[in-house]
Amino acid sequence: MRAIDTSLPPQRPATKTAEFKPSLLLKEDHHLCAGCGEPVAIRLILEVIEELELTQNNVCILGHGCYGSFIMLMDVDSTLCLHGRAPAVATGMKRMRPGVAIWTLQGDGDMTSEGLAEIMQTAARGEDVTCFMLNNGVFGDTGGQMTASSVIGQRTKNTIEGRDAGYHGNPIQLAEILSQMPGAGYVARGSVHNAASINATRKMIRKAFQRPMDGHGLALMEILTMCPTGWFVPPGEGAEYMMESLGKVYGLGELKDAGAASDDDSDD
Amino acid sequence: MTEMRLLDGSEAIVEAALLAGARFFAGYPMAPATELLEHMAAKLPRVDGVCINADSELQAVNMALGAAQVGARAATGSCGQGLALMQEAIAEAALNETPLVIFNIARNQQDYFQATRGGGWGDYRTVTFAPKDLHEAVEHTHLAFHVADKYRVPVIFMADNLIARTQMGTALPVPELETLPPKDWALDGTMGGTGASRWIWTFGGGKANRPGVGPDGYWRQIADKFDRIAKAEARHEQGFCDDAECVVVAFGSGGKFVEHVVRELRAEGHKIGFFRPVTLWPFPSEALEAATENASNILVFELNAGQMIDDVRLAVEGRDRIKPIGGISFDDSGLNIGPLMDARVIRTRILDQLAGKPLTELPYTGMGAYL
Amino acid sequence: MELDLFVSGIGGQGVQLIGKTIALAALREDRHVMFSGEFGGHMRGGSSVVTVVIGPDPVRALPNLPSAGTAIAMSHSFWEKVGPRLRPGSLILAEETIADALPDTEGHILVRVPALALGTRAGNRLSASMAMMGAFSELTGAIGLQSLEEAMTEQLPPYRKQHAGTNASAIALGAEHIRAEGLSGRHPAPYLAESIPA
Amino acid sequence: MTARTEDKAPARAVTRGTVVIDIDRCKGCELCIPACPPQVLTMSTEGNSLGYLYPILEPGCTGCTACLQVCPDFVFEIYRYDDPIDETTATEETIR
Repeated sequence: MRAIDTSLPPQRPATKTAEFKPSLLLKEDHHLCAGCGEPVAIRLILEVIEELELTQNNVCILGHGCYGSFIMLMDVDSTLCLHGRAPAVATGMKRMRPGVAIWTLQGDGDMTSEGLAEIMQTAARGEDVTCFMLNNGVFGDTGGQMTASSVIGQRTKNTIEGRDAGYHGNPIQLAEILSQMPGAGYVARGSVHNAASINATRKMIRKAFQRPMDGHGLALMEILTMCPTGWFVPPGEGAEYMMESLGKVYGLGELKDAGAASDDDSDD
Repeated sequence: MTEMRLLDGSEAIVEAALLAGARFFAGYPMAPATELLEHMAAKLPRVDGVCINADSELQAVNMALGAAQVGARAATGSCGQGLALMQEAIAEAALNETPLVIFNIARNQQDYFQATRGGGWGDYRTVTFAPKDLHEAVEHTHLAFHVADKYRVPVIFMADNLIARTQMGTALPVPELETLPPKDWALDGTMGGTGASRWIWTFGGGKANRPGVGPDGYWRQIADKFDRIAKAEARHEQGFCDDAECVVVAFGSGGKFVEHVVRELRAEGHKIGFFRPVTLWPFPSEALEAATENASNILVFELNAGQMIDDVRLAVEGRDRIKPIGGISFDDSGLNIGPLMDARVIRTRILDQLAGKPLTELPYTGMGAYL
Repeated sequence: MELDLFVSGIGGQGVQLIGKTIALAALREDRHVMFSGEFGGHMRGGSSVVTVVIGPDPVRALPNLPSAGTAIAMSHSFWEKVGPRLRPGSLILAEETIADALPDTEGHILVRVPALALGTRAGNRLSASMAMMGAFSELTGAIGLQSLEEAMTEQLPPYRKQHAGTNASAIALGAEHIRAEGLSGRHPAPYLAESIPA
Repeated sequence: MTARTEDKAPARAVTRGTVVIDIDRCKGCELCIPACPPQVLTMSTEGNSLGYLYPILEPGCTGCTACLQVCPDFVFEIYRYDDPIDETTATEETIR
């Protein structure tokens, strides 16, 4: 088979249809592991911000996790707050800047372990903010320990024989819980394990920004992301492993859309 | 004369905060700070501000942090126990340069260490104002927001239940303060995609196209800033110290009581003076050193087991001159200042010390003594 | 000089109301004031003590007064919290029938006021507190009757506005009682004495 | 070529697009390999400057961006040719 030289742009007449990185990313390089799903999710979020023309009208609040290093890479006004507190910080920001899209970027450890009260009560208040949870079922930043969202049987560094319901307790299905709350206007769960799912997730991210801006309350956008390092699997097997473990517990799709009736955002 | 209103300390502080431009407050009820929250809840909406009844002190302080980071004058508040829960965020505000005012309507005077030493991580300090009464509380409220913005630091305002609940006629004067530069650092959301987006982050990493100085350099800058504040912002009040053989040091309400007693004793011919740190951090060390130069007795009155006395010891030479005349003193509820905050008791204790006698023990005032 | 006043009695007698109303009335006359309630017995039936300080200049008194020179006793219950703190020669206004057994009043000026009876005459036994304030005002001149009535009205919550008339009558009856006894202005507030040339 | 590519369907007859790959930033996670609908990406047998294997493009790219979508390291840039290349008649000179 003939290998094509891909080191330089093509010589023949051609149109560039996609850049290496979204324009709101200052730099391609990052230190996240091979096969990590988080940069993919962040790419989607940044692309949607541009599509929705929120580039100069948004503030990001990052929690603590591997994704936190993206504060240096994302060309948006941003702060990195204390572990778990992002929805509280977002509340203060949104109340003082109601016209600005305020969004949090958190992991499952940040949101469901350390900061469960913050996300629940911010949803209860119906704050018009967007909260992203990058869910990989482990504390990736510290090397792969159990979080509140680790699934039963999942092997982590501190559930080495697998998470046991009787001993370690059961995972928290936060999106399902929030979807029952009147203050949460949009709740959805996407994934970045393949291109189709990525496209579906992109559409959900659009709504996750639009609904709070339209006053429908808090949007929780959970995104399943691969963490092959934290799962102790080869990078190339991360996607498959994820859908066999987390994917079986955390079903994909929209769980709630209070703004569906007023939706002029036809599938584009 | 501007018309005076009869306000308790809590309401006066809230009115002063609104006049100072505060537009955000988040709090969680805890006596004796609860009334502050109630007044904020009632009054902030009238000036297009927001008061959020947060579900925990952790959330309250982080909400205020967020509001401050987008440029609003923001505050939170509680009593000392509530502030204990807020310590992580107060340290965060110090290290990521967020101006924030934290009102502490303390249950007593046991928050001195917490305020001046802090309970959070890192090389930081918190400017702490300790007003002696309602009038000074009004002034300090303005100063707290001003100093917070001027240096981009958290500022603790530490009053107590006596100040919060005593009502006084006040015209709510607004002190004249220097004009501060606009908050061009605030995260207003407008700089995305410009290549000059803003960041607030305790690690000083900056953005990829404009790298920050990194943690080491950044935390040195922060420490330098606190050095500058220490030199510039120490405040104190003193009286009769020039020829005083005995100087009594006290803060907050205690300072007011001591001043009262010292004036009485002066009138009776005792060579006695008083010294009150108005800011607990920066502690007015140099001023105290000068004020006590000729004193053979330095008496420290504080309602705790001995906290500020450490700063007195650091400030002056000759430790054997320094003696505590305060102590732990609560009322039966455990929420309020106890019987030691009484001019007659303070007077007795000072005279006992001057006569070389041991401290007079307070009578038993255990549960039920007052009911 | 400042006027410092203790009001003491049983929770529910209007002790807090007396203190607050006198403070507000003084404020209406551009005096500087301080008012504080003593905590621990705020429920009905418990002890109730307030302190009021009025002066021509910003108040320097401490929030819990070590001593005072004036007192209003609405009851002899709980008097032990106040009596020992009065300076020699203090003025004490005592309700005639329920503060009739105050101990250790020697060395003080004791003025008995039939506040309960006057309140009843005005139309409401509960407005005894109002009658007492009227008497205090007439006896000391510390505050004017009109300011007192305005301060009383200012304080009434909407659901108690119907009591304004009765309260005003009680204030007037209290003052009238002092006049009838020939005691008007007999014990002037300290700051008034200062303004009178010696 | 790796064993994996041996099993693949033969290259498509038409190449509609191409990619630029920043191979020295690739961490070799292989997510792009199964993501590619025409299955024209395979992993190299030799490492890049960091020692990671990286994707190699064969004829038949449609310019669909799936590789770019799944790539966590932003190493792909996508082009679509104005005129598709007929691989049955393509010569070395006409390829890029």
